[in-house]
Amino acid sequence: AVKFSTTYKNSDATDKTATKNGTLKLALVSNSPFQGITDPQLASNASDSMAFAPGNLNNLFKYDKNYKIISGGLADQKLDRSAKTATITIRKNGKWSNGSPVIAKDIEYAYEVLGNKDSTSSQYSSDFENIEGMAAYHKGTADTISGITMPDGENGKVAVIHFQKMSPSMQFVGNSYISQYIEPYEHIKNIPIAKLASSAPVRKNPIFTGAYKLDKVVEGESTSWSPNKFYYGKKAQIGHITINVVSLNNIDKALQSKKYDSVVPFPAASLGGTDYKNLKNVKGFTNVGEPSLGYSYFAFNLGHFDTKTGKNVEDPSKKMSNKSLRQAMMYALNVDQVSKKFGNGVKQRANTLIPPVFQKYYDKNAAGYALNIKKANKLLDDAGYKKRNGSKWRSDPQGKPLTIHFGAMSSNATTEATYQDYLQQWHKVGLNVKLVNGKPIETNSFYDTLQKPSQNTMDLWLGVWSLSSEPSQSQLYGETAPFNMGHFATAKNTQLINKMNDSSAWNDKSRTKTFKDWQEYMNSQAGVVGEQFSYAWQPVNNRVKGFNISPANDVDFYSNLTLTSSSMK
Amino acid sequence: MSLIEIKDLKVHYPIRSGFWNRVTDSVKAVDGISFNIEAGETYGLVGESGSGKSTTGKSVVGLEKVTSGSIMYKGKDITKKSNRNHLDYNHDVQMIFQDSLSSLNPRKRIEDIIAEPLRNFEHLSKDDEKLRVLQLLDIVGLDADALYKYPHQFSGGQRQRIGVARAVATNPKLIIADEPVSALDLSVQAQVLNFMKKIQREFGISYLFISHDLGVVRHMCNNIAIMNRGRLVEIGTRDDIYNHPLHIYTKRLLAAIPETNVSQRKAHREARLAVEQVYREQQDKYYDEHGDAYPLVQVSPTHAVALPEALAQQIVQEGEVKA
Amino acid sequence: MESTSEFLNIKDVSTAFKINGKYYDAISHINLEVHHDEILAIVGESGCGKSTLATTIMGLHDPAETKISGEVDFEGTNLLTLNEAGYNKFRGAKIGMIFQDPLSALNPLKRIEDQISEVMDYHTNFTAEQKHDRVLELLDQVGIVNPKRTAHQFPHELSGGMRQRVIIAIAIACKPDLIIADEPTTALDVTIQAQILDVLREIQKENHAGIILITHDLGVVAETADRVAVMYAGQIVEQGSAEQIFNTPKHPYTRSLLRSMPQLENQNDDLYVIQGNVPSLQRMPHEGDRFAPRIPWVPESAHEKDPVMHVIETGHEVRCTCYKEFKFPDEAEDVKA
Amino acid sequence: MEENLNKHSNISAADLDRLTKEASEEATPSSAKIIWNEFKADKPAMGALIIVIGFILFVMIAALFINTPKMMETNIMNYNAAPGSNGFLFGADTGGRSVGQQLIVGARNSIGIAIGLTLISSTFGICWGLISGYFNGYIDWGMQRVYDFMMMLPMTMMIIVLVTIIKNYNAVTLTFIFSIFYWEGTSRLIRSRTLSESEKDYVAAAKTSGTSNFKIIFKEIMPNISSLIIVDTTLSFAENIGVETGLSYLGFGLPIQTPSLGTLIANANDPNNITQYWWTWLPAAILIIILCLSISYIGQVVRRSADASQRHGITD
Amino acid sequence: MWKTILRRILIMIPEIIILSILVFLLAKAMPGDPFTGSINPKADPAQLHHLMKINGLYDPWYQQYWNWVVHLFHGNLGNSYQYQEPVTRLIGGRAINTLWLALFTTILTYCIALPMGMYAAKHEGKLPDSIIRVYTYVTFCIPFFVILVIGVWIFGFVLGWFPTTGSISSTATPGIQSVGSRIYHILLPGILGALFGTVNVVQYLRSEVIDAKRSDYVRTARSKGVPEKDIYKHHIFRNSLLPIAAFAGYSITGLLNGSLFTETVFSYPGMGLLFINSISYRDYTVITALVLIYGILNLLGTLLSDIILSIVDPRIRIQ
Ligand SMILES: Nc1ncnc2c1ncn2[C@@H]1O[C@H](COP(=O)(O)OP(=O)(O)OP(=O)(O)O)[C@@H](O)[C@H]1O
Ligand SMILES: Nc1ncnc2c1ncn2[C@@H]1O[C@H](COP(=O)(O)OP(=O)(O)OP(=O)(O)O)[C@@H](O)[C@H]1O
Ligand SMILES: [Mg+2]
Ligand SMILES: [Mg+2]
Repeated sequence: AVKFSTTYKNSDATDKTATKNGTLKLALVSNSPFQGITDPQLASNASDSMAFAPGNLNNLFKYDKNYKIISGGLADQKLDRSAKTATITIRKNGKWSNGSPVIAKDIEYAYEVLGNKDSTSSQYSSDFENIEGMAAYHKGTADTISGITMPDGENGKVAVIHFQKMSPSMQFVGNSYISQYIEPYEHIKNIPIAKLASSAPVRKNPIFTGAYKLDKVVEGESTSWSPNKFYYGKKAQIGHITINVVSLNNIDKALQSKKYDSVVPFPAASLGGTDYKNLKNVKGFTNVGEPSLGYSYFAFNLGHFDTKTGKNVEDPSKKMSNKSLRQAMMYALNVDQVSKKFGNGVKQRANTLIPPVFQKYYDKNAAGYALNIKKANKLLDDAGYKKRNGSKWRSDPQGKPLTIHFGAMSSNATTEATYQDYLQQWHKVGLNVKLVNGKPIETNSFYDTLQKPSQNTMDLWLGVWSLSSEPSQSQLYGETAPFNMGHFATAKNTQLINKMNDSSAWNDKSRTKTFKDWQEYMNSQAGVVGEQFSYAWQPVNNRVKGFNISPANDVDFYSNLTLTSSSMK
Repeated sequence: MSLIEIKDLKVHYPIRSGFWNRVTDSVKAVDGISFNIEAGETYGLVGESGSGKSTTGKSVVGLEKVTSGSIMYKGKDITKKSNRNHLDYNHDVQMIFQDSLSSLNPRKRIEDIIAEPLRNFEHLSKDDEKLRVLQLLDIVGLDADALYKYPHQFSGGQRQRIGVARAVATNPKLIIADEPVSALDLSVQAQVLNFMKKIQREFGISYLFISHDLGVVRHMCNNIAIMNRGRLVEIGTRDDIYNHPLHIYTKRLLAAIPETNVSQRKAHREARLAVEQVYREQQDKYYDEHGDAYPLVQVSPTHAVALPEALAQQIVQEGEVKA
Repeated sequence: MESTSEFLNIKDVSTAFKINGKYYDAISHINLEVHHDEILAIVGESGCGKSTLATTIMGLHDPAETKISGEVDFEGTNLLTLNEAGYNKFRGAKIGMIFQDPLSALNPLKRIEDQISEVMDYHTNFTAEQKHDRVLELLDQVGIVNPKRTAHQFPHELSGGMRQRVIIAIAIACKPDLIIADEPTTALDVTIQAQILDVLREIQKENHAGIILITHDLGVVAETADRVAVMYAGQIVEQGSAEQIFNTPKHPYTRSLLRSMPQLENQNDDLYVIQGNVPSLQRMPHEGDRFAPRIPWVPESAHEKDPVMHVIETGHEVRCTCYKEFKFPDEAEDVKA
Repeated sequence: MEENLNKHSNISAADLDRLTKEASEEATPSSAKIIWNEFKADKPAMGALIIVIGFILFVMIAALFINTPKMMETNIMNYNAAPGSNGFLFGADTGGRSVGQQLIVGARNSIGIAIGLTLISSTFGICWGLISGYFNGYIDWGMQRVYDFMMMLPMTMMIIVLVTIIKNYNAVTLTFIFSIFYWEGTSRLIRSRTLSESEKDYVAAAKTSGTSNFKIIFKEIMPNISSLIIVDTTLSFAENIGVETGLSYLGFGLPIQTPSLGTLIANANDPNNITQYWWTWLPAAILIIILCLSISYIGQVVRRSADASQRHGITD
Repeated sequence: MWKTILRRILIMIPEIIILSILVFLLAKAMPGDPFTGSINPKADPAQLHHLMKINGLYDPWYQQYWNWVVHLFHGNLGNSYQYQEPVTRLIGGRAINTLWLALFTTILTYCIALPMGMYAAKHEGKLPDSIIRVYTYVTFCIPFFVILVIGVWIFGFVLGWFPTTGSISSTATPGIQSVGSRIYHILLPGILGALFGTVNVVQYLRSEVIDAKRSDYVRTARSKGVPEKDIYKHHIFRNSLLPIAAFAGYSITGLLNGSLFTETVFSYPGMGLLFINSISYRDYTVITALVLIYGILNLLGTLLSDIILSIVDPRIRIQ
């Protein structure tokens, strides 16, 4: 695999005038126009966060490379476990790009926007009801959220959030209890929350807290930026930044023909392996990258979601309930080879369910499931999946014919070729695995099927998660998690996942251990198995200096950029 | 009893207009005409273009939806489709068309064209049918080798004869001939007219002969009706019409026939201009306030004219005085 | 009417069309004269080459597809030697043409006025006003009742007779010396036909023009023509004054045509029928009398090998000598046998 | 009648055989023969005919010898193998599948779709046009409204929506979906010709001969517009060969396991593939162009011969 | 004539209603819903259900349809789920882009096709005619998107003459510069669309001119002594351009179809691209509205053709 550095260390000297008068051109890789919702609480699509990234999306906190919140950002956060509060203090010189100060109400309003009963946001989750009074507010029975107080008044700098229960994940940015964003209350207060997403202050003349301010947005296709003189931190240096939507089909050629300096950094990777093959040797560009905040996985259908109790329940009678069968299927695959061929080095077999971007928690020593046909055959034989009556396929231990339905989402030719490869591998060990409906399924139908409380269409499937920067797994694989679509819900799993967020987890070491234990357990059970990890990588033109996509640099990413020449290299 | 009795026949084509495209008016293509065709005779129907001759002819064979009036055949009103079907009407009444090329399906062989009515009305064996077709071809003077040829391989006159053969195939009692020769050259026209006469003699067919060529009509017809704007202006025998025309319209038509006698052309022309003059000046005398013809009045047992009674008598007397 | 001066002299003109790469004569060795103040009628069955003769004079053939030989002397110029631009000086100005189908001969999208004044655009230097006046004058002249209104209309708004009048107006707009009328009345009713012929005659009188009137209606010829040329299979077979042709026809073809007309006398008899058909171009015989196949009972010896025109009396010419022996079958039982 | 005829005609049953034989010796060749002669006379047209028929036959037969599931198996080691390498004459695509074999099977599928589509939509369009053009009045009015409605539908959009709805769609369903939208052009053409054809006197003659409407439509009128039908059908066939290419490009075409010329050409969706992996799409594109051109050319010849039989007919 | 147009529009209404029901049902029949597609760990399925409910997506279809119709009468086509914006505003912005492009493509198509068709017809059967015919055949046989992709590659990337994405430069200042930038952006898609669109026009025009050349009124004009070049100018071209002018209305259908491809290839934010995106997001309101708009545009196109024809052709008066 290729090794990427998160930083392009440009040794050339910054060209002051080029920087001041120049334009940094970034591409936003997407097949569809961005929606234009600058409000991160309302946006439902990654394109928007990329299109408006130079405004820093009203990010409150600064964090380290493990996404742990540290001081030095727009606000500092203090957790008080005994009082069950989080106190958020905005720095004195925190200002919006229109010059008005950032106030406590801005923090509080973010929760109102999120939790309002008429809100169009899809980001509200039951976790927020951990905040006192949030449930009532969400139902519409209360006008305000009683659990959020502002000791210095709305225009003050401090907001205190009162929880029913504290969680260690609150230390990390992107957790599901504390919003990482704020809302420009003064700017939008006159607009009903239901209409916010389509309002002018959100779409036409939005304000930001980042290093750059928005000059112009061409609906759906481009944004342009210039330095925000009210920015509290390091002043932006490049005269202009433009961001243009470029389709996946055209991005390689666009970069090769030097139409853009780089693409907008995106933690869940916007460029793939094929692009890497095309772009790795382009002159004048250097590639940077860090592990992606996402992974692909195989999941098996093991039970159902009990809508009454709100819990996932395993059904031992399911076709895939046999652990040996699951393991054998995973051993039969040669994900390594596929990753090498199609990933061109930017992808690798996922050996566990925590991607390497979470350096602290990722278990790099986990074995995972590397190709081992022999072992696969043996597992199957031992478990009683034998070829009977001269059939070319194995039947189940009871001797009934076994056909396994594999669900996969329609995608590009490379990915679909991979599905075929997997099928062939399974056929090699005598398992009759077929694509559901004989072909990849369109994304909507795919999730439509999986989200039913109970389904028998897919026995296993290949899914993708792009993750929040807070790594706890309860929302994905927890006992009550609706997204636990395979319904893998053993007692041990529940216990480990709970442990990730219980009081013991306030201790970093102990939390790390829980994560590793969980990874090991998940691998041993093979209820859900990682398929591939990848790099979020991107080429950057050699005239750009200070390009560092490490999470630790997120807050200052745009302020740090300069140019070493006025034209692209 | 006459073979066919046409009574107050009207065919109106709707004109749609206005906001809802409703019928607001109608073209009165045929507007109340009555005449009878006797067995074995040739009945001439003459008039200018657009006067409604073809529409009348088509109504008689049942190709046109009749607005009102009746056409009686064998005591039944054949303007009703059910009666036509019941009588096998078209077995007895057939049609010859003006445009010989367009009336023969270009994609069918002559055999199939002539056999078409036979197949529908008389279900013969293959051999009988072929024999009939061959005999028909023989009668209209075509060789047997015409059998498997296509219409475009024949000249205009030959094609028109094929049309005649098809029309007589079922031995009909009446044939509607809608301008059967007006598209033909003089010599070919003679050919076709001869055949039509010959067949009439041999099979005793009646013709409703539609034409605007008064020369041809005179040659062919015993009784003649003159049509003008959907109405009849005069009916009578050949002699009545050609020698004692009463209506100005008839006179005008007659005057317009070119004179083949070169030495008299000047006189002929003057006579024609005189008629034109009268026609122009006395319009309101000959037509009612809407410009339509009056109802017919009988001036002799064979002769009727569309004029007010008094005027008709006056003209008849004038004519007698002159004579 | 005495012919004053001859101004069109067609000498030995032949026109051949290219069919599948070979040329076939549609008219061969035509000699004709047209005088001022006369109407020359050309008659013959369909396919005899009447229209071809007319379009040859007008120079309307595509040179790539036709071969024309001979001379067409028009007021001292041999038209056949002219190039396109030279020809255009004559067309419309000195020679006007009237076509058979009055609907398709007019541009459906142009107002009548524009179509008439278009001729004047190229042959006169009238001002717009003068042209407008002339258009109205012309429409009046051809017998249109409301010239102002008609000038403003489109062809489809006019009846067939009116359209034909408009076409005549176009043809006479520049007072041409020669008017060629190719079956001007075939598509019209008898009453309108008579009116149109009147118009033509009046115009001729006024302009002292010569008119070539092409028709296959012998009645029309008898009514209008001063002189008549009878064509058969691309040749002129008889030529003479109207009286000569109608009163003392000579050529078997002329006589046959006259005899096949329905007439008062033969009311109840069969009409005379000419056997056979006009040969198509490719089958046209090039030796001997072209009409011979259609009068097979006339012995071969009666025909000339290479029939030429014989003058019978002043102005009356007949091709071939067979006319001398020709009798209709019913006139001479012996010949028929 | 019988008697009448016997009285006036010299021909009797005895002459029947002799005369029939005489007649058949003089018989005019059928239009199929005329068309064939036209092809024989026109060398390039003959070439086009041979190409098309030869190609279709080749593809149909060759496809029988190709095990499609096996062919469609991925072999990632042959990822985009260049022509000539790894034993791939025409190279391999992203999944390491032989482009050459896919061309054959894909062409068969595409031609199959084209044939099916042309058959369904033309038959329907022809019947619709004939019936609507022949009967005026309410039938025509109603049919015209349906037609107007179909004209209004944004075709590609509707197809995309339908394709998304149908879970398990394949070449057959795709053909049917396209058929819903492809009959209109034909029907309009046929209707306008039928309208003018119905005015002709031979139709009136058939009516007076007692022929039923159904027979008149299909036995009298239809043969007369057959040259139009043939030309229109060949042209639609040519057009239909690549009908799913656009959809494949937009990502709504046939599933990968069903190769077609469209899915192959859709490899040209990205400027990089166009240059780097030209063999994955170019042969299919060229194939479509050749087929389409040849078929159009054949259509021209058919049209010409149909016209000629009417134009030069008398002299034959 | 106004009455006729009005009547035609009235006749359209039932068609539009049927279409709207059809589209509405079809949109609902698509598997999935507007919220499932945006699945991610941050989104709580409970919240998605909540959103489904407040958007009335659990109501029976006729209820939903009825609500939709009621809103429609208030000029409200609903909100886009994906864009969280009123559909009218969303489409309004895109429609301008699509119509700009369509207009430009049409103009360009005719600029290219008219001289070409006339030239071919004038020199019927000669070399230029054959070349133009081969051109039209080949273009006819190549799928549209192949032309587009190859065009982008050559003129956008290799030669770098044209922008390859978007409708306007992100830095263009309002005024002249932004209009210029817009035109610059639609140049390449316009040209490529026109290249494709010419085929029909050229073939149609060519056969019209050839027919006109042989018509009787041209013969009349010749006999008037009108020089050849004027005959072409005043008679042949004028008369054959007529049906072509009317063709413009019908060609809207083709252009709209093409917009799906052009906009995808050029990431040009118009209605076509919006449709493709909305399909994968199951953005019902947008899908329904777009199909309806395209349908109505098609209808207007035919109406426009009929009107043009009745204006330019004196023979036709719509009654
Ligand atoms: N289908 C129709 N719809 C409307 N009007 C019609 C129709 N058919 C005929 N007409 C009109 O009816 C009138 C009579 O037409 P018809 O064809 O009977 O006349 P005609 O005497 O045969 O004329 P011609 O000598 O030209 O054949 C004409 O004014 C004609 O325009
Ligand atoms: N452009 C042409 N190419 C080939 N043959 C032609 C052409 N024009 C006329 N002919 C043939 O030349 C012969 C004479 O035709 P022409 O039109 O001059 O006859 P016509 O006497 O005017 O007949 P009609 O009375 O039918 O108008 C016919 O056999 C015709 O088929
Ligand atoms: Mg008539
Ligand atoms: Mg002629």
